[in-house]
Order: sequence, then C-alpha cells, then structure tokens
Amino acid sequence: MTEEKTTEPVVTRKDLARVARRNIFGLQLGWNYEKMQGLGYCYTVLPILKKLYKDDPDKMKAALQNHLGFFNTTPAMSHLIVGANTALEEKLKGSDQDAVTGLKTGLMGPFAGVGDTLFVAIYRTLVFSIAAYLALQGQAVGLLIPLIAGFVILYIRYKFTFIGYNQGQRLTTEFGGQLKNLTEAAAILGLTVIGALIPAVIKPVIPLAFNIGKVKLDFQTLLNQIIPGIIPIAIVLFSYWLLGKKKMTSTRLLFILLAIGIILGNLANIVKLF
Amino acid sequence: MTEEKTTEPVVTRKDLARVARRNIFGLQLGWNYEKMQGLGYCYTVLPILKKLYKDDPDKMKAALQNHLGFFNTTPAMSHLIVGANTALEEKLKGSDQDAVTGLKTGLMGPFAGVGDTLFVAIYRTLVFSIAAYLALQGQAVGLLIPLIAGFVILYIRYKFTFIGYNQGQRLTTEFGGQLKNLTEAAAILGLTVIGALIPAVIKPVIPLAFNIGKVKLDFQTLLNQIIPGIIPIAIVLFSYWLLGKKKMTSTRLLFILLAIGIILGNLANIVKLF
Amino acid sequence: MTEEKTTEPVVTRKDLARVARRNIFGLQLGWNYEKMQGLGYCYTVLPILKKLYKDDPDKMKAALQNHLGFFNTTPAMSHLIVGANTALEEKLKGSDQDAVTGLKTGLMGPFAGVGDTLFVAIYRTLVFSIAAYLALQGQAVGLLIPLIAGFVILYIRYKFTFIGYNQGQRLTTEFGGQLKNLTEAAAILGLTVIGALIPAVIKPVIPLAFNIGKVKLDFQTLLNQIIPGIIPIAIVLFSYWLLGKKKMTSTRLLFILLAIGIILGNLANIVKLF
Amino acid sequence: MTLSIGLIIILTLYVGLAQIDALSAQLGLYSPLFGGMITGLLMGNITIGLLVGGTLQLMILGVATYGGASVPDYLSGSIIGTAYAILSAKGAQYGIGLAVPIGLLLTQLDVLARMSNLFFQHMADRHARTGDYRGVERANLFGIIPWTLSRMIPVFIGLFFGNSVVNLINQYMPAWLMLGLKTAGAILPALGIAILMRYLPLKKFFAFFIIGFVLMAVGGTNMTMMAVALIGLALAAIYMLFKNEFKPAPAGGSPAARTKQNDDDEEVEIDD
Amino acid sequence: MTLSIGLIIILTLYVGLAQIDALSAQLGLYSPLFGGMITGLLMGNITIGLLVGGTLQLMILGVATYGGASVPDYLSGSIIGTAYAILSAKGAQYGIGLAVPIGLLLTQLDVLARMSNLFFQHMADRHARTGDYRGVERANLFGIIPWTLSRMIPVFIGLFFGNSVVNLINQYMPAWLMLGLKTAGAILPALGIAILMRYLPLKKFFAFFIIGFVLMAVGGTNMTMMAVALIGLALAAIYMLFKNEFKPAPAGGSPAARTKQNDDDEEVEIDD
Amino acid sequence: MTLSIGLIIILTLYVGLAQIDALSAQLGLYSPLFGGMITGLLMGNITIGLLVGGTLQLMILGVATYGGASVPDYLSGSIIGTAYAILSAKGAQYGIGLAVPIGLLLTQLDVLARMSNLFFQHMADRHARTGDYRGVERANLFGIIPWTLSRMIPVFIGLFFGNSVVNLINQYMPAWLMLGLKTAGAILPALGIAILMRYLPLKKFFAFFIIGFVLMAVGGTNMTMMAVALIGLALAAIYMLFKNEFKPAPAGGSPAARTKQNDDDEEVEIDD
Ligand SMILES: OC[C@H]1O[C@H](O)[C@@H](O)[C@@H](O)[C@@H]1O
Ligand SMILES: OC[C@H]1O[C@H](O)[C@@H](O)[C@@H](O)[C@@H]1O
Ligand SMILES: OC[C@H]1O[C@H](O)[C@@H](O)[C@@H](O)[C@@H]1O
Repeated sequence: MTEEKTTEPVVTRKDLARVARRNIFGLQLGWNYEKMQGLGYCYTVLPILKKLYKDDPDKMKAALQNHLGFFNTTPAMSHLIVGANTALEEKLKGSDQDAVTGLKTGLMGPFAGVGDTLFVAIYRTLVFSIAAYLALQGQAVGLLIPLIAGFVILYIRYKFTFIGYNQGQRLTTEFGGQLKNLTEAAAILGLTVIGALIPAVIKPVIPLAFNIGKVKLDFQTLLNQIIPGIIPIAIVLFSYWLLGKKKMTSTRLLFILLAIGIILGNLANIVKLF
Repeated sequence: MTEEKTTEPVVTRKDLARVARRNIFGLQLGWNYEKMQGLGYCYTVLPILKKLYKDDPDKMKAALQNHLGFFNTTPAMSHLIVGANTALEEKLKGSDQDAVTGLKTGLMGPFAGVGDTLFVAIYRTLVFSIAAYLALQGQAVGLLIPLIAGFVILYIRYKFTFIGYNQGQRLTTEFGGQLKNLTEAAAILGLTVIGALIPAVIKPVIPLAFNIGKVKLDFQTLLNQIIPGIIPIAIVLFSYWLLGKKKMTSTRLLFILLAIGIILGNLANIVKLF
Repeated sequence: MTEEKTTEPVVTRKDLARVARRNIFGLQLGWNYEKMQGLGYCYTVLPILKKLYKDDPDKMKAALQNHLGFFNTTPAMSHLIVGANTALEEKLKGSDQDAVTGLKTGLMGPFAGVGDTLFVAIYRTLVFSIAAYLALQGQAVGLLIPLIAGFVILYIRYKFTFIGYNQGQRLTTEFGGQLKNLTEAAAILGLTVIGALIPAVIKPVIPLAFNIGKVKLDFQTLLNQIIPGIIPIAIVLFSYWLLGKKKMTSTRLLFILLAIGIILGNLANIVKLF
Repeated sequence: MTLSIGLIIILTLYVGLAQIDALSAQLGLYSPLFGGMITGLLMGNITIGLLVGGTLQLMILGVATYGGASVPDYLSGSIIGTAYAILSAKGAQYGIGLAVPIGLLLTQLDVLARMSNLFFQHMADRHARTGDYRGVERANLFGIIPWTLSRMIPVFIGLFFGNSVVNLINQYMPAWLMLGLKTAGAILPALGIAILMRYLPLKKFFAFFIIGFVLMAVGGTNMTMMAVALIGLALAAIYMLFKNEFKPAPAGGSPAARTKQNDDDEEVEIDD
Repeated sequence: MTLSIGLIIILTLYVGLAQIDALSAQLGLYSPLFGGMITGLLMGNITIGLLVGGTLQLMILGVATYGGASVPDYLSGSIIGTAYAILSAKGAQYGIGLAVPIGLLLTQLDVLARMSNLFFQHMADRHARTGDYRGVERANLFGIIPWTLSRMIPVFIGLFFGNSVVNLINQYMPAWLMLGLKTAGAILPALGIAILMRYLPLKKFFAFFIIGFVLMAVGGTNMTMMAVALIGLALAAIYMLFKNEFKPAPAGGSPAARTKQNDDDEEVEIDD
Repeated sequence: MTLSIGLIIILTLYVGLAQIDALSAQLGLYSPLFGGMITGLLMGNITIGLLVGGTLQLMILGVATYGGASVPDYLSGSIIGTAYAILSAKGAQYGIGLAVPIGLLLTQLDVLARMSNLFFQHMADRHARTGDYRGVERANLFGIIPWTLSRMIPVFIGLFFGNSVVNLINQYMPAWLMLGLKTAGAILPALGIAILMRYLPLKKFFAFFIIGFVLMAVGGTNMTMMAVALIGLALAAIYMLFKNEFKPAPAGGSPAARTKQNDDDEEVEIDD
C-alpha cells in the first residue's frame, strides 16, 4: 500500500482490525517497570508475526524477543506505531529487525509527548471537567460526555492503525505537524475551560464578617466586589505557584490545601480567639 | 476623466446624476425571464445614448439593440457598470459595440457574486434581523434601521455611478479587492448577529415535564442547564443540515418545520397517549 | 560597564542610587518656563559632577552651566537619560560637553512621546479609573491601587537609572522598540477599560416619560432596550467629536457639559413648558 | 371588527407601492416587517402587526431573489395575515399560520409577472430596431403594471373576503392545530436563518457564529441584539486590523485563488 | 443502613472491571466520577455519589500516569468514600474527607501491581526464546490478575468493615475537623486544576485562561461550562484561522525549533 | 458643622505635601481622589469625599500637564468642595458643583508658580558661573516654595471662609440649578474620558474600546471594572501573541514608519 512495497501485501484489512483490537485491549495488561508496555506490544503484533513467520521458527523467535523489548508511549498513539511497524515488517519479512526496533523506539518518545498532552491532559480536562461540574450540580447526565467521547477516541485509535500502516515512516513529518496544530488549538480550548472551572467548582464559604459601626461588612462579599471568584482564583494561583517550587509534590500540596481549608472553615472561631 | 480619454468629455455631472436616478428607479421594472434586467439597463443609459447618438440614427439603433441584451447583476453594483459603460461609450462613440458588451457581461457575473453577498445577504441580515428582533419585542422604532440604512445605500448607489465612470475598466482589480475585504468583515459581523438571533427570536415553549418521585423535572429547564438556547440552536443546525441534502428545498423545509412545531406544541398530549 | 569604557569606572552603585533618588525628588522642583526641568536636571546629576570635577573648577563650571540648559521629558523616562548621561560623562570626563548635550536633547523628545503615553495617559487611566470607579461605589479600598502601582513605578524609575547607565547610547534602538510594544499592548488594555468606564460611571437620570394612552413610556428605559448605556456613550462620543473641532478647548467643553447636565436634569419641567 | 372598503383600498395601494420599492429604491416598504406594521397601525393594533411581520421577516431572512428567483410573497402574506389576526381576535400566531400558506401560494403570481414582462421586452426590441428610443422607454415603464397587479389583486381579494374566510377557519380549525401552530410560529424563523447560513461563509468564520450565539444565549436580561452587533463589529475590526498588520505580502494571484476555494465551500444550491 | 454482602461483591467486581477499562478502552469507568456515581446509584443516593466522585475527579484532573507514574487511587477512594458517606448519613464532605487518605494509601498497591507484572514479563521472555508465542500471549493476559486484585482486595475490605470504621470515626472526629473538612472539600479541586495548569502551555496562552475565568466569574446565573467551552472552541478556531491566513511561510525547520522552546517553558517536573 | 482651625491647618499642610508628590514620587496624594478622600475622612464623612474626589478624578482623567501645561487644580478643588459639601449637608453633587469653578480659577496660580521659578533658575545660572554647586542645589530646592504656596494659600483661604461662603450660596442658589448640577455631576466624567480618547490610539484600536463598553453595559450586576480590565489584559496579550507569531519580518525601518503614521492620526491638539 505504501510506495515502498514491491510484492503484493499479505496483511489484510482483517489482520489490521484484529491488531487494533488487541492494541486497545492488551497493550497495558502486562505493564511492568522493566519493559513497560513491551509485553503488551508483543501481544498486540502477534497476529502479524504468526502470519509472517509461522513457518520460520528462527525468525519467529527473533521477532518475539525483539517485540518484547522496552516500549512506552501514549496508548492512543501506539496504534500509529503498530500500524507503521506492520507495514515495515511485511516489507522486510524479518530481514532487518534493527530497522523495526529503530522505528518503534524512534517514534515512541515524541509520540508520548504529543499524545500525553492531547489525549491525556487536554482530553481529560475537557470531558471530565464539564462532567464533574454537572455532577457537582447533581446532574448524572454529564457522565455521558466522557462515555461518548470515549467511543470517539476508540474509533480514532482504530483508524490510527490503518493510518500508521499506510503512511509508514512518513508519520513523523506530515501527520506530526497536523497533530501539533490540533494540540495547540485544543490547548486554547482546554485553558479556557480550566479558567472557567475555577469559579464554577471551587466554592468555599468563608465565615468572616466585621462590624464597623452599625454596618456589617462581610469579608467575602467585599472581595467579590473587586471581581467575583477572587478567592478561588487566588487559591489556584497560590497552588500553581507552590507547584513550581523545588521539593513541592502534589501530595504535599494536598496537605497544604487541607490545612488551608480547615483554617478557612474555622476562621470565624479563630478570629474570636484574639 | 480617466486617463484613457483623449477629447474633452461630453457627459456632464448632471447626465450622470440622471442616469443614477434612472438606474435606481427603472433597472428592474421590465425584469423578464429572457433578458432579465436588459430592458431596464437600456432605459437607464438612454440619456447617454440620446446625447451621443441623437444625430446618428444608425448608431442609435445599434446602441439600443445592444443595451437591450441580457443583463443581470445586483442592482447596487449595476451602478458601477453603468458608470464604466458611460465612460467607455463616451470614448468610443459607438465605434466598437463589442467592447461595451464585453465590459457589461464581463463585470456583471463577479459583481453579482460580491453584490448579492454584501448588499443582499449580509445587509439584510444586519438591518432586518435587528429590526425584526425589536418588532418581536413590540417596538416599532426598529423599523427606522432599514429605512435609514436604505437611504445610506441609495447614496452609495448614487456615488457608485461616479466611481464607475471615473475608474473605468480598472474596476475589477482595485475596487474589487476593497469590496472583497469589506465583504469579509461584513460576513464576520453578519455571522455574529445570526448566531445571536437564534436564541433571541426562536423561543418555543415545550410543555414536557417528568415526575421522578416527588421531583418534577421540566425537560426544557433541564436542557437549558447544559446551555440556554440549546433547543433553538438544535433546530437551526438541523435545518441547516437538511438544506445541505439533495432534493431539499426551502419550501419542503418549511413544511418540516411546521410539522415539528405542531408535534412539539402537542408533546404533552402525545406523551400521554403512551 | 559598557563596552565603550576603557578605564575602570569611578561611578559606584551607590552614586547611581543617589542620583536616582535625586531624580525622583528633585527633577521638577525648579520647573520654569525658560529651561523647564533644566534646573532640576542639574540638581539630579550634581553628585556625579562633584565626583568627576571636584578638583577641576573650570570643568565644574562648564558642566554646571551645561546641565542647567533646557530639558524636558516624562519624569519616569528621564532616569534612562540621566543614566546614559552619567556613563558618557564618566567616559569623556568633561572633554566633550556637546556630546553630552546631544545625548540629552536627542533622547528627551522621543522619550517624552512614549513616556507621556505610557506613564501618564495609559498608566493614569488604568489605576485612577478603577480606583475612581470603586470610590463612586463608596469603597475607599480602591485607593490602594494607585498607591501600590506608584511604588512599582518608583522601583521601575530606580531601575531605569541603571539600565540607562549600562545601555548607554544604544537606548533608543533596542529599548525603544520594547517600549513601543509595551505601549501598544497597554493602549489596548487602556481602551478596553475606558470603554467600560463609560457605562460604569456616567449615570445620568433623565426624568422624561410619555403617556401614550394608558401606557407610560419612560424615555430612558426605552433607549436602554436598544443597548444599555446608550446615553452615556452618546454623551462621550459627542464630547469626543467636539474636541476634534477647531477652537474647542477642554474648558469650553466643560461648560457645554454643565449646560447639557442642567438641561437634562430639568427636562421634565422644560417639556411641561410646551 | 370589519374592514372598511376605504382601508382595503389604502392597503391595496400600499402593496403596489411596496412592490415598486422592492424593485427600485429598496427602502424597506417591501419587507413583511413593514407590511405587518402598517396593516397593524391602520387597523389599530400595531403590536400584532409587528409580531406577524417580524416573524415572517425572519422566515425569509436568508431567502432572496438571487438571479431572479421567485420567493414566497410574505409581503402580501403579512398584510392579509395581520388583517385576519386582528379580525379574528385570535392573536399573532393565528395570523402567521395563515400568512405562510398565502405567501407560498402567491409565489406563482411573481412568476406570472416576470413572464408577462416578456411582452414588453419584445415591444422594446421592436422599437429599438426602428430607433424609437421613446418607445423603449415606455416599454420599460409598462413593466410596472404586471409587477403591481400581481400583488394588488390578491391583497384586495384577500382583504375583501376577510370576514367570511376568518369565520370559516374559526369553525373548522381543530384545537391541536391552533396549539401546534403557536409553537410552529415560534420556530419558523429557523427557516430564514438556516438558509442564510448557507449563503454566508459559515465554514470559514463559524467561530464568530458561535460567539454571537453564546453571548445572546447566556447574556441575561441586559443583552440586546445591538450589543451583540457591536461585539461583531469589534471582532470584524480586529480581523481587519490583523489582516493589515500581519498578512504576508501575497505572491501573484494567490489571494484570488484562496478566495475561490472558500467560495466553492459555501456555494450550496438551494431551490426555493 | 448496612451494606449487603451482595452489594459488596458487585462493587468489588466493578472496581476490577474499571481497572481493566483504565488500561484498555478508557471509556471512563475508571474515573472517580463513575466510581462515585455507581456506588451512589446502587446504594440509593446518587447525589452523594456524584458529589464525592465529582470532587475527587477535579482533584485528580491534572494528575495522570505519565510515563507509568503511580497516582492516588481515587477510584477505590470514591467507592469507599461514597459508601461511608451514605452509611454514616453525614453528607458528601464527610465521604470526600475519607476518600482522600484512602486514595493516597492505595498508591502503594499500584506500585505493587506494576512490580508483580515483572514476573510475567520474564515468563514471556522465556517463552520467546523457545518461540512459544502462545505462551507469550498467555503471559500478557496473566497481567490482569495483579492489576485487578490490587483494586478489588482493598475495596472489598473497605466495604466489609465499613460500619465499624464509620462508627469509630463518628465517635472520635472533633467538630472543628468536620467543619474544616467541609471547606477543605470545597477548595480541594484547586489541586487538580493547578497541576493541570503546569502541563498546559499556560505561559503562551494565559490570555485564554483569563477569558475563561472572567466569563464564568461574572457570567451570572445563565452562564454554564458548556457556554464557556463553546467560546473556547471559537477562540481556538480563530487562532487557527489566523494561523492559516497570516502565518508567514516558515523557513526550514524553524517551527520545530519554536515549539521546542515552548515545551521547555512548560516542562515543570512535578512529583506525585 | 464648622471647621476647626486645627483641621484647616492639617488640610493646608496636606495640600502642600500633595503638590510635592505631584512633582516627585507621584504616589497619588496629588490626585483629587486622595484629596476628597482625606478631607472626607478628617471631617467624618468619607463617602462624600470619595464621591467628590472620584468624580473630579474622572473629569481630569485625560488631562495631564503634557509639556508643562497648566491644568485645572481639582486637587484643591476636591478638598474645598468636599469640605463645603459636608458643611452644607447638601450632598456630593453640591460639592462637585463648587469644586469645578474653584479648580478652574486656580489654574492661574499654577502658571504663577511656574513663572516664579524663573527667579531660581536665574539664581542657579549665576551660581553656575562661579562654580558654586551648592548654590545651584539650593536654588532648585527653593522651587518648593512657589509650588507649595500656590496650593496652600487658596486652600487655607477657601476653608477659612467656608461657612460664610456656604451660607451665601445656600441663600441664593435656585432650585433648578441644584437639580441641574446633580445631573451635570453625573455626566461630567465624560470630559476626562473624551480627552483621554484623543490621546490614545482610538482609531487603530477602537474595536477594544467597543468591547469594553459592551461588556460593562450589558454585563449585569456581577460585572466589575476589574473583570473588564482582565479581559482587556487578555486581549492585549492575544494581540502580542499574534504579533510574535505571525508578524512578517519587517523590512529595514518600516515598523518605525508605520508607527509614525499612527501617531499622526492621533495627535490632536487640545488646549486645556
Ligand atoms: O442575483 C443577481 C440579481 O438577480 C436579479 O436580477 C434580482 O433578483 C436581483 O435582486 C439579484 O441581485
Ligand atoms: O507517558 C506515556 C505513557 O506511559 C505509560 O505507559 C502509561 O502511564 C500511559 O498512560 C502513558 O501515556
Ligand atoms: O510632556 C513632557 C513633560 O512635560 C513636563 O515636564 C511635565 O508636565 C511632565 O509631566 C511631562 O511628562
């Protein structure tokens, strides 16, 4: 299918579909600290290996060992690599396992960068923040958002296997550029939503009021006259700033926020102490 | 007046003003399926023809027949063509009727494209949508908007005759570019207004509510929590999508919308049937 | 400190700090119609002159007379010039007073343009309009805005002395470009705030209502249905337009606005007269 | 309430004048909005006229006589519909419900007028051959007759038989249809809007469409169309500002090519 | 209220399934949001489930298993926390307060599962050397066991001893802590949001973050997240429109270089 | 209420200090806003002080001493105006109405101060010729005297005769003028805003002006100036982002030329 191939293809649409399904289901089942997704990767491409090397035990052994090697990338992006790998494997027929390894290890790094940003960070922000926002308003219907989006992603993953197979080694250039653009646009959308999420879901009630003469000044109401949501954004920006500090971990930040919450919640009583 | 002219002009400001008035009033009176605005066009330029060919019956006959030929463009844009035509006619003095016809038929097509977008689609969106919106709120004062804008357009049409006369055949390049820019900016404005119009004027009341336990859930209120105006935009996008289908006409869509309206309006009763 | 210098510097950090303080405090104390900030400028750089020419009465006299000459620029920007001047003076040691004058008079003009826009027009808009807006709502806390911003500006002015000293004569090119960019961004921010200020602080109550049949139509309510704030923006645009007229001064405009206010305020009574 | 013969004649004359406006100065008399308003005004209930006219106006927002196409005659529809609504005292929705089929029916008379004018075109052709320019002039002016009659006759008839028609309808129209027409009237503006969206470069500029929608949808009670229009103006100005500031100098002919592409995108044919 | 053994088993099975979802199809069953909702649904109080799940979801918004990192197990946390909240009848804040330490504790079991799988990797390596591809296949599927058990065991135990734990806590938790946890629950979503901001190109695109914040903060009762998301979509589209229209043709390799620079800006390491 | 002599002296000292602030650190003491607030605070009615000072501040928003121009002395105006408003118990509008003519009148004293300093400039010139740098130093510091006296004297007099002046006015000011001044006070900020618009690049960036206006006009009760300022900040950042991303490399000297053009557009001379 790619211009690099000379003989007629042995890998069928059905084979690719099968690989795509295995990729979705099996890539991470055997995840471990040594080879990470290596075991799952070998599992994923097994149908191709069987087809190509069924009658050649030596090549089969070599291929198995090769594909059990270290592999790690964003699952959604792995389909592109598996597809490209299949096309190359079909062309080389085991003659050059180093080329195959080169393809895999060359792509997995950059694809993890783009993929984790787009398919993990931004994607989850968009679907789960809106769903969680609706949940906090008591509406379960929002859970349909990640569910439907999840099926869309599954479809994209499925397609990615074929795109990888057809594009072969040109993946990084053309397709990569498109993904970069998409990531940028998605980041804009994601940041807009994140900004909105802050006043929408962070809603502390701070029980603090001053009596000046006969007028009762509620601290929070006063601050909101500058801009509503000023307390939530202050807490977030403070957290963001803390995370930039050395030695700050998300777990430590969690305890800091717990402490702040306990203090704010008891502020009225604390003030009375003085 | 244009650099192409050699002898002193015979066409005066007064002549051009007269042509402009005839253009406004008469261009479409004789509209017919054969020559469309052909009859009106001839009527429009008659004062010029009289002035140039009064003493030359042959040229007059030829010019009359020529200008009775097929013509069709956006009325507002026709002024530019009439103006350019006048300048050319004055220069050629009937020596080359083909050049005149070429000018007319060459410009009318592209000018209809730009003109129908700018002076019909966008212009009417802007003035009539805001006026209709105010009307639906019971305010007649909005009708002043198309009225005032109408006079502005009349003034522009009047000026166009002179611009056409002065620019001559350079019309398409320079002036066309400016109009493209204006059309683009106006399209942005128009689309913003159109988007706003949807929740502003499409306001169905859908009498549908569920009783879950003791809580009464109003269907429309529920949907509006996702985003207000979700029903209007859904109806519009559905209509837009239908219009993209083959065999769909605006009249058919009208009946579909009538049917949807009747169903939605009786929804409470329909649901009870089950 | 700049690459142009050959011998070790005599001007210390402490000297520069002292000059910066004098610049802030003394630049405009002796402001007069003849030399404007000339007297203050001489006062500002005196510590440097003392250090350089203490033992050379002739150079001291020449330097004093030179620095008493005409000078005028935005005070905040003057620090850059004083800094650059110091570096040059230190290098030339009084050998070329014309070069020093050239530096001063060459920079003061363009720096006044940028500086008056950025540090006067835009800066005051931002801090004082928000503070005044809060004041009109009865909140004194807004006064902290100009106060805090004022200290920030003081810090910037202080830094400018050092930047001027280090950049020397390259000031106009590189640094100027950055300031232009900042001015443009600040102008966008300023204009957004100015636009918002209009409906926020101009709040005339126009006591005019018509009785049509049984319906009472309040003039202002009616206009606000077109867009709220239509009266304030009309008054501002009218004032803006007037200011563009020849012979219109801000004092004249003041009286016109007073007259309009008196008329609007008595409108109900005026209408009854007819 | 009944319609006096004087009022019928005035409205008939108005529709003739409005049709001439549609062909010439296009000041707006020809719009359903004016038709409804003027009928309402003359019959003493301007509000109903505004509601009927406004809704019909929105239905026809994207519909125009591009290339000489015939479109539903909602001008006549708005006049007759408003009149019926007031006569029957059944409210604006009722009038809209009637104006729509009337407008559709009258599409045919527009076609007839455009065909009748062929006669005058041929008359002019004959005069041209003899050089009789005055004859050509006259032929064009004669075109007024088919144009105006095609509107004046149906409006006259519609108003003249108004009471009887209204009585007939009131007797036979079922309740569910009335109820349904009410909601239908509320969603019919979608028609004009959707058609218009086909004619505007929606694919390229959909972002602005979304902004307009969201502003109005969530804008609350203070938001008005004029406010959104001003925002739209500002966005258009920013677009032009950026175009002037940032646009790289175009290589020969490329901008034309780019535009062509967009046009292709949007040129969807709609049969009216 | 007490938890029936049947319900405990169903929820235990669910968390196993959800863990497989997390590794494979990622449809969302693995999210605290679903965990809370399903537990709430099965225990007859879906609202509390949504509140517990929603808050935990927001806390973990920016946290992900990048590079195979272990993160707090707020899925198990949300199940147990929701169950405790309903059992104790003390409201969602109570459940959140308990879910957080539970989730943190269970981080360790995730590490254990990832380590256990080393065993199967080595098993597969052995099979590969003999060319036994079926063995390799089996080894990968065995990975399911550590993964699911690492979630099912703690959830089973947590639910089984639920009542006793809840009673214990109720006896000893002071009032000020309850009050404090309530406010803490309301600000904890800041955690997930702040982490996420570290992973997104905030420095380059902070303008859009501000716009989103202001729109929601001053938007009034009509403003919704979907409305802001649509505005965000429009802004992204405008950015792409301008990029297509105005971007000068890049010199060879420069866009990559530019991107690299941005990445550097944002790549702040956070230890979870 | 009457003004104690102590209070008069404190306010007189304040205005002197404020004038030095105007010339040197410019922390804001010199602004009518501070003038009104401090007077109000000392006289026990801070609200009236804020209203008088805030309105005068807005009137002078676009007015500045560009090039050494003399502008109305609304600082002294705000002090005296606030004092009169409180003394007369007639409200802030009353104070504004009086502050305006006072401020205008005092413009002349600013001119006087700037002229008086000529004396010290010449004194410095003499010292320079003899190389007496200490003399030059002293001459500059002497400048403080005309500057402060030009404010302190009128404020002292204005406050000292406060009661009599107020009584006089109350006797002779007609009702319609009071009513009119109230509305006038509400529209006077237009003055400062309009002047400022002349100094900012409105023609190039009018789109942002419109956006600010519409946001505040339709924004409802939640909208604040800070919110609009944040939106303005975001828009400025987007402009800079696009400028960095999309701006074609400028040919030599062209950006300067472009800027010059804009400057020309906006440089409208206004005589104050
Ligand atoms: O489409 C071009 C042109 O065609 C016809 O002549 C008329 O319907 C005009 O309104 C239209 O502008
Ligand atoms: O970071 C790349 C990749 O690493 C691991 O394999 C998993 O945690 C994935 O979720 C992640 O996408
Ligand atoms: O215009 C330059 C400059 O002129 C004078 O020196 C003063 O009024 C300053 O405030 C101003 O910045």
